[in-house]
Parts: sequence; structure tokens; C-alpha cells
Amino acid sequence: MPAEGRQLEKLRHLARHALESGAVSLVIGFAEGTVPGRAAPLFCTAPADADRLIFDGYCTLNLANYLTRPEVRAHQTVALVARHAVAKAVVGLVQESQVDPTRVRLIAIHCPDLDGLQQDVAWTVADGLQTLDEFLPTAAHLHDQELTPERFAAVAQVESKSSHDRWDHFAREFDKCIKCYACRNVCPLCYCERCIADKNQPQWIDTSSTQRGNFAWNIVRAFHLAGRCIDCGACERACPMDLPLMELNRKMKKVVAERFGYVAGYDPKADLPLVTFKKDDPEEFIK
Amino acid sequence: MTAPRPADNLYLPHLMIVDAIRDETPDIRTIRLRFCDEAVGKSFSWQSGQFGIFGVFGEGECPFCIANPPTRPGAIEFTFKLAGRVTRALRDLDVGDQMGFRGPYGRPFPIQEKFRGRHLVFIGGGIGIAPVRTVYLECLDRRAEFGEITILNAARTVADLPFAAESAELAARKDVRLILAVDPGGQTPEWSGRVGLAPAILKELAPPAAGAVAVVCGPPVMIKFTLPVLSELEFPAENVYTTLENRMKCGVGKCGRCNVGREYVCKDGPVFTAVQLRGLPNDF
Amino acid sequence: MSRLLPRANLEGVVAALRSAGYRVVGPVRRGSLVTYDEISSAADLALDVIITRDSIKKFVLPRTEVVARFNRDAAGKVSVLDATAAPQPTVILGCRPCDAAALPIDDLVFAWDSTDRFWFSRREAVRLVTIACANCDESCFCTSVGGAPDSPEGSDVLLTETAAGDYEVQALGERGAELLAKFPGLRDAPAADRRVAAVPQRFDLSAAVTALEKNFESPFWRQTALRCVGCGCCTFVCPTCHCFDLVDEGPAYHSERRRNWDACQMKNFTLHASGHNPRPWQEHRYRQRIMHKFLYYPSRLGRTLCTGCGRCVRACPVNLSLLQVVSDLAAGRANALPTSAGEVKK
Amino acid sequence: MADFEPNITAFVCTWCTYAGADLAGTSRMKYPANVRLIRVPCTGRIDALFILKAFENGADAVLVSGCHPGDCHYTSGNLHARRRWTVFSELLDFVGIDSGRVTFSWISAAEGRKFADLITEVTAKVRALGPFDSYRKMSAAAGEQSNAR
Repeated sequence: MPAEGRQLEKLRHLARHALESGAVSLVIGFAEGTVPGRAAPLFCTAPADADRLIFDGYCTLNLANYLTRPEVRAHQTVALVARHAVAKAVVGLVQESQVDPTRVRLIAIHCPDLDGLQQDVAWTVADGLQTLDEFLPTAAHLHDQELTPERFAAVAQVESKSSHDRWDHFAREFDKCIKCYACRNVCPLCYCERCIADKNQPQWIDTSSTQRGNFAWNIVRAFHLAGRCIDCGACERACPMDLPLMELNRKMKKVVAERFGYVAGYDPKADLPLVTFKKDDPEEFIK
Repeated sequence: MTAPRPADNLYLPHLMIVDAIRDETPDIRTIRLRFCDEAVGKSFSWQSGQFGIFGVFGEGECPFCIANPPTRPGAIEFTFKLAGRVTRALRDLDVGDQMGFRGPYGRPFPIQEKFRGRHLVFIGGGIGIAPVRTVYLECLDRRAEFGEITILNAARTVADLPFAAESAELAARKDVRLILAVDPGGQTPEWSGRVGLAPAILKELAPPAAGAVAVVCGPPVMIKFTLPVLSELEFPAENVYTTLENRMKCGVGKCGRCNVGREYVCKDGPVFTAVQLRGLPNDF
Repeated sequence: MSRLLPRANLEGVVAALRSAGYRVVGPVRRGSLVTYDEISSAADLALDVIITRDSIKKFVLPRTEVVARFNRDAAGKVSVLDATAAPQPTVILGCRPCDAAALPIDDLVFAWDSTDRFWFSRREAVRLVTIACANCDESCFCTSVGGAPDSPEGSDVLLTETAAGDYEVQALGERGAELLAKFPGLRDAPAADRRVAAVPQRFDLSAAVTALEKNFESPFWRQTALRCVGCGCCTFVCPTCHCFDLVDEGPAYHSERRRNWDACQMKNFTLHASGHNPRPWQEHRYRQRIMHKFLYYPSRLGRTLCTGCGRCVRACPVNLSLLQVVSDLAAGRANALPTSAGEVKK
Repeated sequence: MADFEPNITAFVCTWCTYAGADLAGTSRMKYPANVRLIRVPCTGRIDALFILKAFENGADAVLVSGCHPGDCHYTSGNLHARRRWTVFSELLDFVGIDSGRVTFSWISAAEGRKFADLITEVTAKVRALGPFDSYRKMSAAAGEQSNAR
């Protein structure tokens, strides 16, 4: 059996066993998509469901998104088929008290970052069901790779433009936005019961998909994720109009790392950088 | 930009002036409007049970039933409860202020066809009494055409019972049986009306059902428990009417949000019989 | 004999239409995105793509448009102003049959008892020059909902590619004939082989409708919609989804009332101000979408609210395929559920 | 451009900068009349949305000002705000809003002079930058863009 096949067997076995043993009542993973090049989230509640689990480079959706769904919250313990980005989102949700870490298990997948859709990726599955605490040390070494220049190539390209050109660039991009909110709804950290964009007393963000309304929405979305975004790219992949949302998210990531020395997704006990402060935080821009 | 042509633009409201404001409870208010364009006002006609879309410029629009029956023309009244952005803005209006109105929309109660010559029972819960009231006001204005009239007006607390002054007048009338009720715990020491939930009180009252018509409106949970009581009392389902509310934007069957199954509340309703309700999927 | 437009003459057609005062739009590439946008030359057209990401809907039902304006003068007096829809005469060149077919379907609701001027004035200003599909993919299902890759439904002019790469031209109705008269370089030619995609029939529509009638209450919806994240992606890329919101915006002294696309998949769609929501769970909202398209709309207005373009299938971020769902329904899978997957207590 | 009068919206905390502005006024210090003050309890209350709303409603520039670090009436509101501004100002700069359009400052109740000087400085800077047409055009385009598409 090829290596991949063995890993798949192991993945399914772990899921099956987790359900059989009663360790969890739900396993969220991926099944074959309905069309080539896509994978579909799969909710396994019976051991037999585990036989439909797959993993490949199309499994890019961030499954941690489902943890805050009421239908999923109804389960005592849930296991996620979790590549690193999924686990990072779980860290964020635990950090923000949205998810009880004792009620989440990870079936950890070790593979390269899935930035785009790609069929062939080398992946392995961890040996057993892990709690978040058990998982974290196995991914701690990835912290150093979070800030490599390659990750910020698109950001750097925008930064190299003049202020005027940057405005034009984003005006053009935001103009495409149709306000379907797919970016928000697939984001594991956009869990607000009522989003600021849906509040109307007062109407902070125009609901209309005008240039103005689109600008406000996209800016505020990026800002609300600053220091919280775990850089999974789910929003950008979900966007039907191909807005370069990760340019904004990664810019925020970069600023937070440079200014406050913080990278999201590694420490569930850390203070969020934007709800804490240090007395000597930089303030050279303040007159 | 051209001159307003309301017939042409479905979404263009009539410009209205607030003529009078009456507080019914701490959070329920009735506003009386007149048309800025008197000619439009004169030719405007509606039937009890139809609704309008009332709007505050810059804030938005909401559907409410037209509260005064056509037997009391000369103005457009509507009664609303403070709930969201538009109702908040409506509460900010003063006499003399302007607002928008579109309508009338929807199907009315078939008073002429189905109510005449029958005993009538009206049941309203909370703000739900507002559309019911429109119908009983019309029936009272045409009192001779109907049999016994029973009105059950229920609310959470005494303070939440709307139309108090009107109720006092009704209570004094010999040709109407008015029952006011509040939820247990909602009564005051002086309270002389009933205490209890509308369905239970209705059961006790047991109004004559033979050939009678019932009109019910209130929160979903009240309707849910009142309909079985009516059927226990042997009100024929085709004689039990309610008026549904759903979120609405256009009011004219375009915006696609008020439908319950195949039925559009704005076009097929808001008035439905219990028979029709039974045919609707559980989606409201 | 048939009328033939040599492919090389497409450029002439664009030029002629533009000089006749039309804005010409067609499928174009914007980075990774293929969308309908204005073109100045036939070279801008991305005719090799199966279908654009979003539909032609935006040209008749813009994602946001002003329907009324309210001006308040210094004394506080309000004037209510009509918003004129003075749409630019537009030719959509390279429209797909599944897009064109959507407009006559939506005409029904916008003319239902009352006429929506905004829709029809744009409708009047738009001409569709459709190119029959020579290719399809696994998400295409026009033939399953009564369409065809070379259907003339809704188009003014239909171009069908010939084996030699030219276009056989067919004018439909008076509007089409009028428009075609502006096309330069047409010639008569013997009927040639036409390149038309073979779109397999993927489900039995009437079986799906029967299943919907029986399965308003079914665990099928919970199972299916559990993965749905409730965004508006599917409805916004759909050529037939027409539900809208009316909102007031802008400063108090000159506000405007806008009509915006809205999506039944979003939880605020039906939320009452009281807090009551007739469709509180995603399964209810997803069911509404399918029911509306395949049961309610046809039973009220006589047409299925779907043209099988497959955009929602391709665009869904969680691969919740309408094609799969309707196929499942048609195959009776809502009645006999194969797995307990997704069965979750509330 | 000569007759361009900048429209500056200032969000100020009630305890320090507002009092500082008051001091500037009672001390009869002269500063340009281009600024509209909006008083909030604390700089910690100033949401990024306030800044966007100001631009949407026609501001050419926004000033955000409160107590010096350590002086906050609520102990740390300004220190929290400082972190948010750090990020938000970088975001605005990234999307192409000139950094001269948004000014942050600490002005205490005793610094009437600093307030007057800052308003003078910001007004001059915004006068040089000109009206915030790119944002306003976007706002105006809200009406037209949709109909053209």
C-alpha cells in the first residue's frame, strides 16, 4: 500500500475508533467533493461514516469554523480532522473563550500549508486522538515559519506602490465585492452571533454593495481580525469574486508581529494583542 | 430625476404628515397620518385587514396593518410596538413631521361575505390586538349586521394592555362583551379583569361557536395554543381567521422574503383562515 | 443555407455595436476572475471559458440601485424623488444560454400583478447575443431543468459555433432582427456542423419536485445543510435568484432608498424585529432556497427558478452542490437516508 | 484649492483633550475654525468605525486625541486605544489613505497651547493635501456605480 493510502487508513481508523469508543460523538472531516478539485466537509456521527473520510490538497476549508455552530455545540465532544491551520483556529477559539478545549479533540494532519488548491500534498496523520494541549508542542516549531518573507510577498508588492496606487488597487478590488459575506461565514474566528455588518442601530456599515459600503466592510473585517487571524486563507479561497483578502490579513499579521511581537494560533493562554497593552508600546506616530 | 409617479415606481411612498400621536402603552403607540396630497387622500381606499408599508425617510420601512377601518376614513392610522430601528425612528416623530406610506397591500378580512349575520369572537394578544381591533371597530360601526360580539384582549401586564380608554367605552356598551386579561403576575391590586393566559380564558368563556367567526392575532406561541381551543369549542376552522406577519420589504410579492411555503403573506395574506394555516408548512 | 458570422468579424460586430451607441459587455478575464464587463474589442472576450463566475443578472438587477431619494430642506420639509432608471443601451456579447434563459423566468415575478419598472426598463435596454456552449463541465445541468446548451430562450441573437470556428447566426424576434441588421460581414453559407456541448441529463426534474412535495419535514435538510455556512455566495452568483432588500442610507438631509441583493441563506433574511425567526436554522434556510426554486416558484408562476448554469455548485465554499442535492432528492434519497452523517440533535 | 477650507473631525476624550480645547478657548488662543470636536468619555471608546464614518460624512481629516499615557481617567483606556490605533493607522496607510488624514495625539487638560498648535498644524497639512476627493468620489459613486454596471 502506498504511503498515502496507509495514512488514509490510519485517519479513518482513528475517526472510527473515536466514535466507537465514545471518546467523541462527532468527527468533522472531509469527504470526496461532488466535482473534481473540491472536497466537502463531512460530519461523521456513526463509525461507518468514517469510511468516507479523505484528505488531500483540496481540503482547504477551515473546519474549526463549525465548532461555534449551535448544531455542533450540542455535541459533548467533537473531533476535527485538523491540519495546522485548523488547529491554530481552535487555539484562537479557546483563547477567546468560544470553545471549551476539553470538548475538542484533534486528528492532527501534518502537511505543508495549503495556500492554493493542489491535489498532491504529502501528509501524515498523528498517532492518536489529541487534545489541544497534546497537539501544541508538535506544532511549536512552525512558529518560526510564520513570518518568512515569502508569506508576505503580496503584501510587499502592495507596500512598494505609492499611496495613490495603493488606493487605486484596493478601490478596484473592493469594487468587485458583492457582499455575500462568504469571507466572514467561512472564517473560524468570525463567530459573532450578530456581526457589526448586520447591526443597524446605528448602521455602522452600509449594507449596500456600493464602493463606500464595500470599503467599510472590507476594512472593518480586516481590522476586526487583526491579531486574531490565523492566516489560513479560507476567506480568500471562499471569495467568489477573488478579492485579495489575504493581502489585508497578512498586512495586519505583519504589523502585529512587528509592533507587538505576537503571532496568532500558538498560545491559547496568551492575551490577544489588541485587548492588552504594554506601558512602553511604540507610539512614534502619536503627536 | 422626474416628478414622483407612485403608480409607476412600486417603491415610491406617499408623503404623509403626522396628525396625531397616541400612546397606548409604554411601548405601543398609534400614529394618525394624513396625505400631503389631499387629492390622493380623498381617493384612497382600503379594507379592514389590509396593511401598508410605513417608512421614516433615511431609516427604512416596516409593514403594519392599517389600524382604522374604512368606516372611519379621513386618515390613516397604524399601531406599532417599539422593536427595531424603524419603530425607534417612528417614535421620534412629532406631530407635523413627515413620513412615508405605501399601500394598501394584501387581502382583507371578508367581513361583507363571511362575517355578516354571525356571532363574532375577537382574540388579541399583546400588539396582536391591533389588527383585530381594526376588524371589530368596523363591525361595531356596522353593529346591526352582526350577532353577539365578544372581544378578548390579553396582554402580559396591565400596563401592556393597549387601547385602555377605548376599552372603557366598550365595556360600558351593552352590545359588546369585552374581556380584558393579563398574564399571571401581570395584574395590579386594583385589577378587575381576568388573570390568565388567553387560551385558558377563551376556554372558560366558551363563546357560542355555532355559526360564529373568530379572529385571532398575537405572538406565534399564543396563536399556536389558541387555535386548538377554538377547534375544541367547535369553531369551524374555515371561520377562524388570523393575520400573519412576516418580515417584508416590498409588500408586493417581489422581494421574496415573506413567503410561507407557496403562500406570500403580502399577496395571499396577511389574512388566513385556520384551514389555510393548516395547509402551510411549518415555516412561520 | 444559414447566416454565418466569420469569427474574424466578431471585432467588426463589437465596433459596429459600439458605434451604434451600445455599451458592449462580455466575458472578460480580470486576473483569476472571469466576469462580464465592458469590452472595447473582441480581443477582450474570454470566449474559451465555460462560464463566468457571476451572471448577467447584474445588468438587469444591479447588486444595489437607488429606487427613491429623500431630500430634506433647511425647514425640515421632505421631498420624495423618484430615482430614474435610465439604463444605458447594452449588448451582452457572449452571454450563455443558461444566463439568457434566466431573464424570462424572472420577468414573471417582476410582472406578478404589479410591474417593477426598474427591472423592465433595464430589461428593455439590454440585448443578448448568446453564444451556444461548445463545452460544458461536471457542474452544468441545463438539460436537467428544461434548457439546452444551444437554447435560444431569452436571447435576441444566438450564435452557434461551427466546426470551422465561425458562428452560425440566428435572430430571435423583432429585437433580434433589428440588432442583427447592425452586424457587419454576415454571409450566407450552407449549413455546417455545429459545435454544441453534450450536457448529460443529471436528474429527473419531476421526480425531484415530487420528492420536495413529500419532504418538507425530513432529516435530509439537516444532514444536507449542516455544512452550509449561510453566506450569500450561491444566491448572488445565481442568474435567477432575485430576492432583494430595501434599505435607507445616507445622510439625514438627502438619504436614498436602495434595493440590494439579499440572500435567503443569511439568518437575518427573515428575522423579525421581535427576535422571532421563522427560519431559525440553516436547514430551514437551505430548504427554502431549494423549495423556492423547484416547488414554490413553479407552482405560483409556472417556471422552475433555475437554468442549470451550475454557478452555485462551483462557487459554494463548502462544496454544497445544489446539483447533488436535487439529484439526491430526485433519486429518492430524502426518503431513505443512507447514513446518519450529520444527524445532530438541536 | 485656495478657497478650500478643510473639514476636520476630532474625536477627543472628555477628561483631557476636551478640557485642553476648553483651555485654549478660555485663554483666547487662536486656532483655525476648521475642526469639529466630538467628545467621548475616553479614547478607548473611539472605534475605528468612527473614523470611517467621519470620512463617509465628508471629513477631510480626522484627529483622535486623549490623555497622555498614565493619565487615563479609566486607568488604561488610552493604552488599549494606542494599540488599536497602531494597527488601524497602518491599515489605512496600506489601503492608500494618506497618513496626513488621520492624526493621533495626547493632549492634557493643561495643554491648551498644544491643542491650538496641533489644530493649526493639522489644518495647514490638510489644506496642502486638499479635499479628500478620493473618498468623497467613492461616496458619490455609490449612487452611480450600481446603475452603470
